[in-house]
Amino acid sequence: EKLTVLLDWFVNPDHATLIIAEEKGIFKKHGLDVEMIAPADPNDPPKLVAAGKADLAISYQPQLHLQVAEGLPLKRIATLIATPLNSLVVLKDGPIESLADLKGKKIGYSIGGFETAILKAMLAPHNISLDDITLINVNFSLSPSLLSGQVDAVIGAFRNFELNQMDIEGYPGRAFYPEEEGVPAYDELILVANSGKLDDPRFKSFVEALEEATQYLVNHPEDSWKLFIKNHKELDDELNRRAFASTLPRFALRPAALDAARYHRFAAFMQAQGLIKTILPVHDYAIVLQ
Amino acid sequence: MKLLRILITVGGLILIWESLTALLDLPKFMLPSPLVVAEALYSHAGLIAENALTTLIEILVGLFLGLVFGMVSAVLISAYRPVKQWVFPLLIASQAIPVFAIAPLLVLWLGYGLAPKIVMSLLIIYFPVTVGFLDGLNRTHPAWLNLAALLQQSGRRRRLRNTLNLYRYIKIPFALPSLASGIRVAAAIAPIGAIVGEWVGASSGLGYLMLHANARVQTDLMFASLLVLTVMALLLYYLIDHGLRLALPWLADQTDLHSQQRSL
Amino acid sequence: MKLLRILITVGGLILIWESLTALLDLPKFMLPSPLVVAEALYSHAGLIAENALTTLIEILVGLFLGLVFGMVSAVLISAYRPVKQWVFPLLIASQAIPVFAIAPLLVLWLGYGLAPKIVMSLLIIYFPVTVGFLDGLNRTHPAWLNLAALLQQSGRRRRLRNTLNLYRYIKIPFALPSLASGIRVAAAIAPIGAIVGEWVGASSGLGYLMLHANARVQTDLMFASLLVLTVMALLLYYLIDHGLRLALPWLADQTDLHSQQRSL
Amino acid sequence: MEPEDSANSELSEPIPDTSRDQGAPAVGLNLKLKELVFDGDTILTDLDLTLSPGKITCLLGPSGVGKSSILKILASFLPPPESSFLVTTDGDPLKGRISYMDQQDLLLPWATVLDNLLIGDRLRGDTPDTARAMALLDQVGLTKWRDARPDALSGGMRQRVALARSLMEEAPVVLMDEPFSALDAITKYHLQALAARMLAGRTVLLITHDPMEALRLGHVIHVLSGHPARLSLPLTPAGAIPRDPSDDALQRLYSEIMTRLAGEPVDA
Amino acid sequence: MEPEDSANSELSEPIPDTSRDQGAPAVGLNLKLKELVFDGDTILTDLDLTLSPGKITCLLGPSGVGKSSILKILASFLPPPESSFLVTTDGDPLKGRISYMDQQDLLLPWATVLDNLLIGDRLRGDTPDTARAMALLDQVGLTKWRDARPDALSGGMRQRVALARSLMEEAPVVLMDEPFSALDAITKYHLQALAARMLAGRTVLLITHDPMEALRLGHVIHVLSGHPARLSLPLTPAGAIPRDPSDDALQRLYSEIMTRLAGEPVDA
Ligand SMILES: Nc1ncnc2c1ncn2[C@@H]1O[C@H](COP(=O)(O)OP(=O)(O)OP(=O)(O)O)[C@@H](O)[C@H]1O
Ligand SMILES: Nc1ncnc2c1ncn2[C@@H]1O[C@H](COP(=O)(O)OP(=O)(O)OP(=O)(O)O)[C@@H](O)[C@H]1O
Ligand SMILES: [Mg+2]
Ligand SMILES: [Mg+2]
Repeated sequence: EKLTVLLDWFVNPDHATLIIAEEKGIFKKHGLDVEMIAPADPNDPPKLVAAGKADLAISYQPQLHLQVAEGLPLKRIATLIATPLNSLVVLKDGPIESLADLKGKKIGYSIGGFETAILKAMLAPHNISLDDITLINVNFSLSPSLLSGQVDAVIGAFRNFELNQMDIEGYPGRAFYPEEEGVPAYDELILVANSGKLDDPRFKSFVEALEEATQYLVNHPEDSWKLFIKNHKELDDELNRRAFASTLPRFALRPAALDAARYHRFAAFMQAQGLIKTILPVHDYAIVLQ
Repeated sequence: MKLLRILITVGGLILIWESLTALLDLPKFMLPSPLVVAEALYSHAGLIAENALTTLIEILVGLFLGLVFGMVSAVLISAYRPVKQWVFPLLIASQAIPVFAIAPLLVLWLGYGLAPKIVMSLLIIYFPVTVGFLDGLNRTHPAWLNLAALLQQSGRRRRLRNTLNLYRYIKIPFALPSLASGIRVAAAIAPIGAIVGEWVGASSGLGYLMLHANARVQTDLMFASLLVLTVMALLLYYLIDHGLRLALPWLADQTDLHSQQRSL
Repeated sequence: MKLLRILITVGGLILIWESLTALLDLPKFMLPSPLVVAEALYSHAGLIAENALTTLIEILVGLFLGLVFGMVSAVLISAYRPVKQWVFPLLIASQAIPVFAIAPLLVLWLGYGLAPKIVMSLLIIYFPVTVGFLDGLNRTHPAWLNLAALLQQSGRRRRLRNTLNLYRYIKIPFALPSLASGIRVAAAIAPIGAIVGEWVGASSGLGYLMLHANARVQTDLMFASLLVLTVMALLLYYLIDHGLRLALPWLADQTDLHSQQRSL
Repeated sequence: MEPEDSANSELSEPIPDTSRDQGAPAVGLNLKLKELVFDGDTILTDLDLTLSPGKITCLLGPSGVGKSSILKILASFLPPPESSFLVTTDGDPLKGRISYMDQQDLLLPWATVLDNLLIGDRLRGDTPDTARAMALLDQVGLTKWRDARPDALSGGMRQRVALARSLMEEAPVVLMDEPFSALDAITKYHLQALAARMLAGRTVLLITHDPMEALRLGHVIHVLSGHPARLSLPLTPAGAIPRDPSDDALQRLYSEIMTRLAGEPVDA
Repeated sequence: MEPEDSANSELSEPIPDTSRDQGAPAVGLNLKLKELVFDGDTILTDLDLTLSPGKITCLLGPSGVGKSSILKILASFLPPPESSFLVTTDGDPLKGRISYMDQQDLLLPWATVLDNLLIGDRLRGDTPDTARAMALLDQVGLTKWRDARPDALSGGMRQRVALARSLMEEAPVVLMDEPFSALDAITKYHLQALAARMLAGRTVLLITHDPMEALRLGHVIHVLSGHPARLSLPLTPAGAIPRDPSDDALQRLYSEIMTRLAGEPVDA
């Protein structure tokens, strides 16, 4: 039986471990037949899992807090990328040198539901409130909107991806990292499953396969790159090569492991920002598969 | 009477919707019950109203421009053979390129204000209006055209003036019913342009609000916005439909007579 | 001849496009030059073809279903007053709710795969077909309806059979030109449905490809996909237009005669 | 002989008559209208029109006097005005027993001439009686045009098709609105004879502007004139129809009709 | 007096004549058609039709013989067949000097009766001559209907509007296709007189099916008959028009016309 895994977005170096597990036959070794589907909207996959239309989905930790607060039956079962990737990016040669310069500026974002919270936290120390800036949903045209000068900064840009992209286009960017600007650290990419189906034995095998793939990736970055582009020729370009390298240090080496305190801390942050009403016990939405 | 009927329809729908959510025990994120939506509508009234205004303006301006451009294009295309031969394929192509496939680019070119949404409504509305009107203009029966040409020949030879008069007094009146048909379609699809525009880049509007609600799994707010959008679109449609009926009395007459006769 | 004209148009456009990018020195992410696009088209040919196939199937199935449902609805709405009174507002509402505002929900209900995209094309295509045809059906001149009613009265009284025959032999033939107009609009906007569907939830198709290319700032790939989509849509439109002309010879005749006469 | 001319030839073989109600007694009718008002303008008052069973009643009158309106009320194309009565001699409703030919030809523009004749059968779901249609086409001289669309016909040819279509129907009551108005004298003469033969035994109301036509075909002739219009006493020329119009007795009636048309109505 | 009847009254005040080319010499014309073919079927051969300047030429012929087609060729509504010649007596082209009345009325359905009359002026961008239009409406007895839409008119009333519209134009050449066919005898009589008066000095081709009409109005009468059709030698009744149809000399010509119509064409 096929295990359907919804990616968070199109295939990119963030998914390297999954691709390698597939190409290297690690999934097969664990008795898994995995089908990976890239969605068009990153907000869909968890909902589809909650609705029972897919087995696993890649999502973001902040989203998970929002979703369980809204009653979606989801649980995190593994971590893909254990640090935030999200960052606030401006043009390196532009007028913004510090976050304090953002007052009265336009900030583009791709709606994920929690950008305002992160921005609020990042800007508060500089005495800037959300009313002092203009937020513009630019959907997924993050770097183009910045490059074309339609916005002064973007939030939601991935430091491993958008930064490289801008550099290649000849407009290098400057990133401000949320975890350095007052936002608690969190897991950028996690795997969620429907909380009613946690006894599916394939999930555990899947997480094990993931760990194996991560080890291979860390040990053999060159070969991993070749495996990565083997069946995704369209990814074989400068951008992905550089993004691949930038992403390498960020993969969770122990995908199954859960730092409950970290989750709790972030939930508290979300509550303080008014995004969720109550702080649920961590084990209601994140577990380590036994 | 008509209002009553609409109210009953709406009531029935809500009932079906309610019982659907109740019977299937659907979770809120799949389909919130009408009550929950009503609640969201009430508690977020200000927010929704504010965003609805943005969208309304986008729709109205887009509709207006779409109608004007559509009608002018149809007349030009029908009046000048070269225009038709060279421009018409472009027109189709402009449709074939789904506006919102280039929407992200439009936003890059035009910024994140009203402009790209209006351009998108315009692009979407433009086509049905043009095709409808053009069809009507081309269908004018030749006998009338012949007669008109004859009548004009005895005047001084002023090509442009004659063409204008031909359109004003013969072709356009003949094509009005087809134009009306096109305008009806346009009115119904006008909201699409605005919403797509908001989707690819905006800082307010119902589409923007829906995206937010969707991302935060606030399905109730999303449905509330959707409801407001639908009501807005329905009102727009019926207003325009009504206006068209008033503007084309000789067609209305026909239908009235007809229904009178059938009722025998 | 016609082909030549189209080629010239296309050639001209490409030239303008090229000089635009060259003159304004636009960066690739704002507008790639045609050459770059051609290159992308060539190097990603396989990928594009694969995704184009998905989209084509979605469009064709959506168009087919949209036409069938649209035509059936129009006939039902025009034939049964109650249907019109109760259902028509719903129909407008279904349009007013921009399909892709509910697209995320459609994906939730129907999952990934062809189904939601086809539903979306269908929703988009359905309306112009229905409105066009309905308009035509309602515009049948009462004199003919009266005559038909009289002719039928002398037969045995079989209501359904009579209604069917009335539609088959009188109302539908009269409404065909309007239906054709609706079908033309539908053919032109059919790709929108498929693309929107792909945009909201898909794992293949040209819309999906474009979205991803856009996000990756592979503007060249995006334009290449767009080009393929446009060509596909144009072909579809012209095929359908041609088919309609063949199917309605008495209208074609009129136009021919007309142009003959005008050429005097 | 050219097809165009066959209408001009005396008929040898009659139209096969496949009438369902052959031999059924003809139905007469009486229409009483207190007044007919359009847009606040009274067109007719106190009309009392009787169609005798099996007879041809001709109705003449100035343009716009209300003749076609009466026909349309009989055919229920117009709602009967208030306090109007329509009774048939056999008491059954008129509905379903009428054949009608409009003042406009009402040909279906997309259908061929033959299909236009067969539309009645088709609409009723009966087997199209192609044989009868072809025979009628022959009678009206349009055999050659069976596959032409109405667009390609001259005005008179269209009228002949419409005439043939109304003759396709075998209804006991036939309403005809100026059926020969677009025809030349010779064709008209022959088609009048055809109509007289085919309408024998049926109850017919025939509107015409040609007094000679009324005298040739009418068992009863009414003139409607004045404003509001009133119906004249019936004129009943003697002799079997079709009559010879050069008859002297008819000449006298002709003047009589003209006098009445000119506006001195003789009250009914 | 009721408005309906005003067409029936002898005219006292003439239509104000604002003709631009008043006094300009009338233009005659000659049309030669080798043959006229529709869909491979030869309708006419060797037609040689002359319209004498300032005269009314009447054309009769069986239904479908090609009368309207000739008219349409003159009006350039139909492309002139190959090897056809059209010459005018003054050598200038005919274009722009024609007024035309179709066999169908071709009224604009959305326009009022008055607007239908003014359409020529409007199309040319001239000031609409409302006074003339109202005077003409009075002549055809439709003053009361000036604001009615064609829908609300009877067949004969529509034809009168179309007639009035063609009389609105002051073109030196007038082409009329059965202009009185839907009118009763009395109205027709009066409108023929109106037409005779208003068309005096203009070159007219009038198609009709009524030999009496041709005898009343025609300076020259042609009959077109046969298949393919050929034009008869012209008949030229004596006396000023409109003639009195009860004249005995006309009765003889009447039989002559009927004979030719019946299909024994006298070659031109
Ligand atoms: N568009 C057309 N296509 C084919 N045939 C045509 C067309 N128009 C006219 N005809 C044919 O040409 C012939 C002459 O037509 P026309 O209208 O000139 O007749 P007419 O003499 O005016 O007859 P009527 O007295 O009935 O009006 C007819 O046989 C008709 O079928
Ligand atoms: N739909 C309508 N609305 C308003 N008035 C109408 C309508 N139909 C007919 N009339 C009026 O009714 C009167 C009678 O019309 P009708 O068609 O019965 O005349 P008719 O006697 O048949 O004339 P004709 O000999 O010209 O055909 C006319 O004055 C006409 O204007
Ligand atoms: Mg009448
Ligand atoms: Mg004719």
